[in-house]
Amino acid sequence: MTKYSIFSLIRNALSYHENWQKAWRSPDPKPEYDVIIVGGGGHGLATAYYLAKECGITNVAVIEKGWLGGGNTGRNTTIVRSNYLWDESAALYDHAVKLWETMSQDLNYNVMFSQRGLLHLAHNVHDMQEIGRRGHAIKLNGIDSEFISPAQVKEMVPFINLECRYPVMGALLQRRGGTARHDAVAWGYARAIDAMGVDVIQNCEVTGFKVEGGVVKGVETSRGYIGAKKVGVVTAGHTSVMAEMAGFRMPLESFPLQAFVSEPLKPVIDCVIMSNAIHAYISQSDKGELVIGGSGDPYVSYSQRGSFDQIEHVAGPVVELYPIFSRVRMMRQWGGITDVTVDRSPIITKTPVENLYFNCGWGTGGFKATPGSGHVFAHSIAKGEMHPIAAPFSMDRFYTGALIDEAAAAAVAH
Amino acid sequence: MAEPGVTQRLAAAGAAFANPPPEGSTPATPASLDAAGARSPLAGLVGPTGGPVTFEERPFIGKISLRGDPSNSSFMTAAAKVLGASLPTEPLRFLDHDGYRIHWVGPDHWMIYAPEGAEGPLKAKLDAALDGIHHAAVDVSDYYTVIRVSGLKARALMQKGCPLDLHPRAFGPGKCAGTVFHHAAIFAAQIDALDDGSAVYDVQIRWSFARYLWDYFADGAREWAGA
Amino acid sequence: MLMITCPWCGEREQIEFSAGGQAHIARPEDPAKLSDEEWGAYIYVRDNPKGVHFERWVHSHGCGKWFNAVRHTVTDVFWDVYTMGEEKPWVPEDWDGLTTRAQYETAKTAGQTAEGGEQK
Amino acid sequence: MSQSHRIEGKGRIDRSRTLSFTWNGARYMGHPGDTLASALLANGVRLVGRSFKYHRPRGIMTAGSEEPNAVVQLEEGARTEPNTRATVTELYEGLTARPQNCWPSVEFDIGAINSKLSRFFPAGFYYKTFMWPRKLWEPVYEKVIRKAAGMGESPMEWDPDSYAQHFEHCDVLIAGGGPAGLAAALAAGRAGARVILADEGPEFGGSLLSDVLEVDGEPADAWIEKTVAELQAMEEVTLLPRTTVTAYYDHNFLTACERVTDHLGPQVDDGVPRQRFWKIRARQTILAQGSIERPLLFADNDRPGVMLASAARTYINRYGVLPGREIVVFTGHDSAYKTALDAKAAGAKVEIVDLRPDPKGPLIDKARAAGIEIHAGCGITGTRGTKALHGCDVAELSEDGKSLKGAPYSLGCDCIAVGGGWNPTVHLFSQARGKLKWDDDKQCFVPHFCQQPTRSVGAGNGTFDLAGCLAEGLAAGAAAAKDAGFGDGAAPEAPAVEIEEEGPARQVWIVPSDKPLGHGKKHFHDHQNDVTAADIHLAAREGYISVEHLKRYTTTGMGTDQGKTSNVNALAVMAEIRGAQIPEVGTTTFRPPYVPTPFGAVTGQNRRALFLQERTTPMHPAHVANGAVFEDVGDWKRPWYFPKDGEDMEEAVQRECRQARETCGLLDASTLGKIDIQGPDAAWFLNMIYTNKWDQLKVGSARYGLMLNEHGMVFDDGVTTRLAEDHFHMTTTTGGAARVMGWLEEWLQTEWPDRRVYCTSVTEQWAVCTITGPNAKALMAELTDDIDVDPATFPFLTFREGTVAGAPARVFRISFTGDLAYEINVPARFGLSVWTTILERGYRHGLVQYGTETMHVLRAEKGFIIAGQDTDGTVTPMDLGMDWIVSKKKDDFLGRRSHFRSDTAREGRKQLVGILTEDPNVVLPEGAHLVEKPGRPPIPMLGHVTSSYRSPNVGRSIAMGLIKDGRNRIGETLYAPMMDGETVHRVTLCEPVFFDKEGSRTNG
Repeated sequence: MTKYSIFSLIRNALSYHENWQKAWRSPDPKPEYDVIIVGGGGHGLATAYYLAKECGITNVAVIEKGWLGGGNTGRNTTIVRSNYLWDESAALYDHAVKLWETMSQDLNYNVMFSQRGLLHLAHNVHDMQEIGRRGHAIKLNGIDSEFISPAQVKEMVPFINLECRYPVMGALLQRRGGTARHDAVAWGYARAIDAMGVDVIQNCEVTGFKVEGGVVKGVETSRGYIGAKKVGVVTAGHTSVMAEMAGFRMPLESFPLQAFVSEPLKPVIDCVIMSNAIHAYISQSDKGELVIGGSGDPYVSYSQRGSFDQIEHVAGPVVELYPIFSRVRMMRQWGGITDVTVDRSPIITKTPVENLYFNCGWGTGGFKATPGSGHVFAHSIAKGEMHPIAAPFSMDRFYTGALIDEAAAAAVAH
Repeated sequence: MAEPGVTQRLAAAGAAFANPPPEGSTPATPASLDAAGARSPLAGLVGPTGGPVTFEERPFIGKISLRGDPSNSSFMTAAAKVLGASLPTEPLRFLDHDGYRIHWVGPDHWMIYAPEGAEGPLKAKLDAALDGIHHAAVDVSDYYTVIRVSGLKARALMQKGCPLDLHPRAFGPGKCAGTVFHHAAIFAAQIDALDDGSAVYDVQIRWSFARYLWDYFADGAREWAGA
Repeated sequence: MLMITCPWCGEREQIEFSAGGQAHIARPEDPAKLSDEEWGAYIYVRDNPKGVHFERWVHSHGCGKWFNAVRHTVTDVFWDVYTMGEEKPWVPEDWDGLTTRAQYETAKTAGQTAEGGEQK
Repeated sequence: MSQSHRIEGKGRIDRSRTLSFTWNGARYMGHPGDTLASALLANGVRLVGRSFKYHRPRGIMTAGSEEPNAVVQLEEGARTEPNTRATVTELYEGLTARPQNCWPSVEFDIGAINSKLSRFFPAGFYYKTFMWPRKLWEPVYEKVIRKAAGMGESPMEWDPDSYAQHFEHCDVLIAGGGPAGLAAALAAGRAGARVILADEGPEFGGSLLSDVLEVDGEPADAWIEKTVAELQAMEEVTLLPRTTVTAYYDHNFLTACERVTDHLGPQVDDGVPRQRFWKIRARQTILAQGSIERPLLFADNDRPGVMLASAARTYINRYGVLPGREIVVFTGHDSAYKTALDAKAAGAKVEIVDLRPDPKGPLIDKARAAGIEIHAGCGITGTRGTKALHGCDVAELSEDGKSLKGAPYSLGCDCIAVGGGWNPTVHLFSQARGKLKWDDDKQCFVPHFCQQPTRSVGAGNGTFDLAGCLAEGLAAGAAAAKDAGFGDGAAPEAPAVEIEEEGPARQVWIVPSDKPLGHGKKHFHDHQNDVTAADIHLAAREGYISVEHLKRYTTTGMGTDQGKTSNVNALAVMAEIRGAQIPEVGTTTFRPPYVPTPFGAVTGQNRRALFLQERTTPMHPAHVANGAVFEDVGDWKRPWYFPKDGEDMEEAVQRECRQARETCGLLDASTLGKIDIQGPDAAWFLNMIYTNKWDQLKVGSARYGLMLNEHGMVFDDGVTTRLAEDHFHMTTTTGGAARVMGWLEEWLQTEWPDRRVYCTSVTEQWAVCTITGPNAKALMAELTDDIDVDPATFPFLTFREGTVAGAPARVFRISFTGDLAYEINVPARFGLSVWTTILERGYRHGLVQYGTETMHVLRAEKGFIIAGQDTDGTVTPMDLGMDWIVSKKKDDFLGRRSHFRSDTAREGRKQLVGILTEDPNVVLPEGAHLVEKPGRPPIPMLGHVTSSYRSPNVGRSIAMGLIKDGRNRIGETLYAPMMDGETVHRVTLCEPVFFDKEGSRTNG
C-alpha cells in the first residue's frame, strides 16, 4: 500500500495521477476463511480491521451484498459523540470517540473527523433535568461535558432563535463531539484491511448459513458457498433477515430514517446542534451543505425511503430554530433502514448458533460507534468471549430485563 | 393593604397570550364572561366577515358522546326512541332531527349535538332509556367548541391543513369525518354547499386547541383579505 | 406518505393513523407460567420480515378504531386491511414478484381457488 | 448599456416595457418575459460565475432548471437567496443579483489560483493528505477547505415572507405542460376527470416555446392558446404555472412548489404567500417533464460561451437573444441543426462541427441550403478564451472516435452550441420507484416499469418528435382518466403536425484532443463541481468503480443541479473504462426534490406562532392578568409561579409554598388527563390496568393507582374515582393523558374486545381548581351551599356533586400536597369565573394562587412522586418503595410478569430515597449523581437526584433520588460531586418524606 501524503500527491500529480494504485482489490472468494464478516459497512469493515490489526487474524473476508458503505454508513448525518447517560453506553461510545481521534492517521486515510463541538439544547424543565442528569453522569464517567447558558449558545450560533416555541433554557456541550466524512470511513478501512490481506468482496449476497450441530460452518452466497470457522453478522437494517436465515429471531424492528442536505453555503454553522423538543439536528458539511436529520417513520420498512411527513416534521423545526434558513433550499433527501431495539441500545452478542456473532440494533446512532463497535466485536469474535465493554449489550438482557434504556431517559438517541 | 379585585385586573390586562397571535386575528377581549359566568375558548375573537371566507365560533353547543353496540337492536331502538331518529350506521354521515344533529364518529360511536342547555336532559333521557344496556353517554359540551367556516374559499382554507378530500365529488353536505388540521385533531362536518362553489363547514375542535386552529384560519385567510 | 384504507372510513392519509407494530400477538393466557425467555419474546421479539408483514394500525384521528393490515415491507404496498378479530387474509407463499395491489388480488383469487379458498 | 444581442422582432418578450436590473453592481435593461439569464445574454454578459473547486470562469450553459453554472446570489439582506438559477429567474423591475464563489470579483478571482494548481487537486485529493500534523486539521486545513467550499451565502436575517401549504386530491396529476402534457390534460379533462397540470415555467407550451413549429397548420402558439383556453374553461382542471412537481412519494403522493410572487420581486407581506407548497394525492399521474440535452465532453468545454444547442435555440426563439455572433454548433445529432438554422436566420455566422462523417437528411440539406459550412466527421479538440470564448480547434476524428486523424485547425467563435443527444427527464418516475431501461437506439435511459399508477409521455418517455408527443399525451390522458373512472379511454384525435425525419446519430462520449486525457486540457462533465473525465479515470483506477462510489468519490452530480446534465455522461465514461454497457454500470438513484426547494415553502404556515399549538386552560386569561410566569408542560402553558412585585422565582415560590401550608393555596389543575370509564367490566378492566385492586372500591370513593407497561415499569399514575357501580372517573398525568387514553383503547380493542367497557376522554370538559391548606375548608364552605365540606362527613378520597361558586361541580377530596384539599371540577366554560370568584373570596382566607413549581415542592415535602421525573421508564413500584400498591392477591395485571425477571427481581436495584445535604442551604442540582467516595473520574455512580428543592416548610433543602440499594443505605453518608469538578457535597440518605410524616394534616 503506497502511503498517502502531500508528497505522494505531488509525485503523482507530475505523472497526471496515472500511477495511483487500487485502494482495494476485487478478489474472488476463497473456499474458506477463519472469519467471515457479513456486511461491508463501517462496523463490518472496522471489525475486520481490528481482527487483522490486533487479533492477528488476517484470513478474513468481508462480504457485501452491494457496494462498500452503501447502507447506513453512507446515509447517516455523520454525527460523532459519546455523551450517553448509562455507564455501559458511555464506555462503548467513548471507546469509539478515542479511536476516532486517531483514525485518519491509523488508516492513512483522511476521514475528516473534526471535533467541532456538539450541543444538545434544552427547551423545558424536563429537558433541563435530562441534560442535568446526563451531564453529571458523563462527567463522572470521565468524559468531557459542560452545561452552557442560552447566552453561550447564542455565542456559538449567533443566529439561533432562542425565543422559539419552547425557548432554549440551556444546553449540554461536548467539545469532543463532531462529525466525520462517512464514505471515507468505509473506504479508509477497506483500503487498510485489503493491505493486510483481508478479502473485501462486493456484490456478493449472503443467502443462507450452513449450520451443523448448532455450529456455523459457513455461508451460502450469490457467488457460491464459503466456509468459515466463525461468522460475524453486521448488517444493520437487514439483521432480522439474517437471523431468520440462521434460524432465530431478534428483538428488532427495521424503521425508515430520513435525512437531507441543503444547497452548499459558505460556512455558517461551525458545531453540531441537536434538539429533541424542537425535533431536528443540524451541522454543516465541509462541502457547505447543511446536513439535517430528524425522527424516523413508525412502521417497518425495507424500502430505504420514508414518508414526506417526516421531512416536513424536520423542516419545520429547522425554520423555527433557525429562521434565517427559511429561504435556503433543501437539495437532496434520502432514507436508510435502522434496526431499532426497544431500549435504543445496540446488541453485540453471541447467538443460539455457536461461532455465529451478531452486531446490530444501532438504530439511528450507529455511525458514531463505528471504530469502537468494530474493535470490541473483533476481540469478542477472536476470543470467543464477549469483550467487557460489549458484554452488557448481549441479547440476554431482553430476558433478564437488564435493559440499557437510553430511550427511557434521553428520548431519541441519534 | 387590600388586594385589588381580580376582575378589574382581568379587564385591565385582557387575555393576552405568551406568544402574540399572528396578524389578522384579534386578541380576546377582557375576560368576556357572559351573564351566566360562562366563557367559551374563543370568546371575543372576531373572524373576517364579508370576504370570500368567513369563520366564527359557535360556542356552547350541547354535545353528547354516545357509545354503544349497533348490532344490539335494543340499544339502537332505545336510542332511536329518545332521539326520534335512528343512529346513522353509514360511516361518515350525520343527520338532523328536531334540534339534534347526530354524527357517525365510529362504528360504535356517535356525537350528538343539541341546543345549548339541552345536553343535560338529553343525557338523562339516554341513560334512562338505555338503563341496563351497555352504553356510554358522556357530556362533552365543553370538551370541544365548534368553528363554522363558510364562503367561496372555505374549502381552500380547510385544505391548507386538512388532508381530507373536501371536493364536492368526495365530500359534501351530510358528510362528516374525524381528521386533522396540522397538529390539531378535528371533526369536520359539511353543512351546506352552494352552486357558486362556496361551502359551509362546522369544525369541532378541542377547547385547548381552539385558539391554535383559529389563529391558523386567521393567518390562512389573509391572502383573500383583499379579495 | 402512505395512503391507508381504514376498514370503516376508507382511504385516508397516514397522518391520521398511528402504527401499532406486528399484528396477531396474543397476550399470554397465564403470564406467570411463562419462562423469562418466553415472556421476553412476547414483549420484545418481533417478526420484522423483509416482505409480507401483518401489522396493526389505529385510525387515531379518525374513527379511533384499531385494525390489521397486510403490507409488503419492500414495496410498502398494502395488500389488504381487516378489522380486529377477522381471519388473516390469504397470502401466497411466493410473494417476491408481487409489487402491486392488483397483482396480489389476482394471485389471491388464483391461489384461493387452487386451494379451495382455504385460508393459510 | 444597450441590449447588444437582441434580435429584432423575435421572442415572446414584451418589448413595450423595459425593466432595469443590477448585475454585479452594474445596471442593465431587459423586458418582461426575460429570465435573468436571457437578459444578461441580451446585454452581452457572458461571465456569470466561478466554479466550485477550480474557480474557473463560467457562463450560462442552459435555459432551464438544470443549469450548473449560472447560479447566483439573488437580492441582498433579508430576502437574499443563494444558489439561484439565473436561467429560471424571471426578470422583474429592480432585480439585483451578483455572482457567487469569487473574491474579490468574478473578473479577478483570487481563488482562480486553484485552477493553476488544479493538477494537485484531483478527485478525492483531501482523503490523501491534510493528515499531518493531526492538530492542524481543524484549525487550519479544514478551515481553508470550508472557506473555499460552499457556493452562495446564507441569509442572515429572518425571512420576512410568508408561505402556505395546500392539500389537494385529483384523478390525474400531470407534471409538465409541454406539448405532451397539454395533450394529456386535454384528453383527461375532456373525460371529466379532476386534473392538475403543473409546469415549471410562467407559460405553458414547454419546448414549443423554443421552436419554430406548426400544429394543425398554424404556428404552435395558436394551438397552445387554444388548448390552454379550453383547459381553463374546464371546471375540474387546475392549471398551475410556475409550479414544479418536486417529489414523487409512495401511493401516488406528490409535492409541488408554486412560486406565487417570486416573479414580481420582493413584495410586502400582505398575506399572499410567496410560495405555495402543494401536497397532492393523485389517483393517476402522467409525467411529461420533457428531456434535457446532453453536453459533449470535449477539451476545455467549460468556457463562457459554451452552451447547450437547445438552450441557444431557446434564447433565440423564445427570448429574442443571440447567444453569440459567431456560433459553432457541435453535435452528432440532427436536432442541433435546428439551432444552426435558427441562429443563421437570426443573423449569426454559423458553422457546424458534426461528429458524423456523412450526415444525411432533410435538416442537413436545409443547413447546406442555408450556406452553413459543415465540418463532418470532426470534433472540437480545444477552446480558447478564459473569461469569454473566442475560438476553438477542430480536427477530424478516427473511425472509433478515440483519436484525431488530421491536425487541428481553428475556428473563431464566441459561442459553441453543443448537442450531445437527449436524456429524458425521468427523475419523478425514478422517485416513484420506477425502473429504467437503456434504449440503445436513442442512447438514453427511458422509463420501464413502475409499481405506482403512472405514465410517462413525450420526450420524458424518449419520444422526441412532436407528433409522437401529442399522440402519446392524448392517449395517456384518456387512459389515465379511464383508470380513474372517467371516459372510455379513447384518445381524442391528434392535431396534424409535420413529421420531422431525423438521421442516425453518432455518440462520442469523450471527444479526443491533441493531448492525452487529463494532460493539461480538461473535459468537464460536471461543470458545477468541476469533475472531469480524467477524474472518472482516476476513480476507476483506484477502484471506485461502483457508480455510487464514483459519485461520492468524485462528487459528480452532487451539486445544486444534482447532475441533470452530467450523470449520464459520467456513466458513459465509466462504462467505456470498464468495457461495460452503460446499464451494467447502472444509474445513481434520483433523489427528491427534483429542484432544490426552500425550507420555508416546505414549512408553509407552520412557523412562529403557528409552529406548534400552545394549549391553555379556561383560566388562562386570569393567569396572564395575574402576572403568571408560564412553564411549558408538553404543549400546555401552565402557570409556573406568580411573582409579586420585584420577586424572583425563588422568592415567589418560597412565598407560595409557605402560604399554601399556613393558610391555603389555589392551583389550576385543569391539564390533568381525565377519562370517563363505564361498563359492566370497568372494574375488571382497572384491575388489569392498575397494579392494585379495584373491585372492592366503594361507589363514591377514590383511589390512587400506578400504571405499568408490560415491561413492569411505571409509566403513569393518578387517582380514579368510582362514580357508580360500573362508572369510573380516571385522572392521569398532564403529559400522559393522550398516551393513557391510547393505551386503554389499544387493550380494549385489540386484546379484550369482548369486555364491556367504554372509555371517553373528558380532559378538557372539566376545569379544575384545587384548594389546599388549613383554611381550605372555610373557603370551600363559602363557595358552596349544597355540599357539606366537613372532612368528617366528606372524608378523604371521596367525592360529591353540587354547586361551587355558582357552577355545577364535582368535588374530589384528594390531595397532592398532603394537606386538606378539595379538587373542584367544573365544566370548562365556568373555569374562569369560578377561578376568579375563588381568588376574590379566598383573599380573606389568606389564599395564594400557586404554580407548578410550588406544586412540585409541596408534593416533594411529602415524598409524592412525579411520574416522568422521579421515574424514567426503568422504575418499578418496588423501586419506588411502593410495594403496598402492588396487589399480591391479583394473579395478573399488565406488567406483573416482568417483575419476576432475574434483573427486575434482584436486590440492590436503584430505589427511591430521600436525600439531605449536610449543609441545609445547599440545593442539589437535579441530575446530580451520588458516589461512595469522591475522587478523579471515572467514579462509580450510585444513582441520581430526581427532585430537589428548597423547602420553606421543612426549613431546609430536600431532595429525592434513585440510588442503588438505596433503601438499605438509608442513614449512609454519600457524596455529590458537582460539574465544576471540585465542589463535592456531603449528603445523607433518608426516608423520602420530609413533612408531616404522620400524615395528620390531610383532614385539616
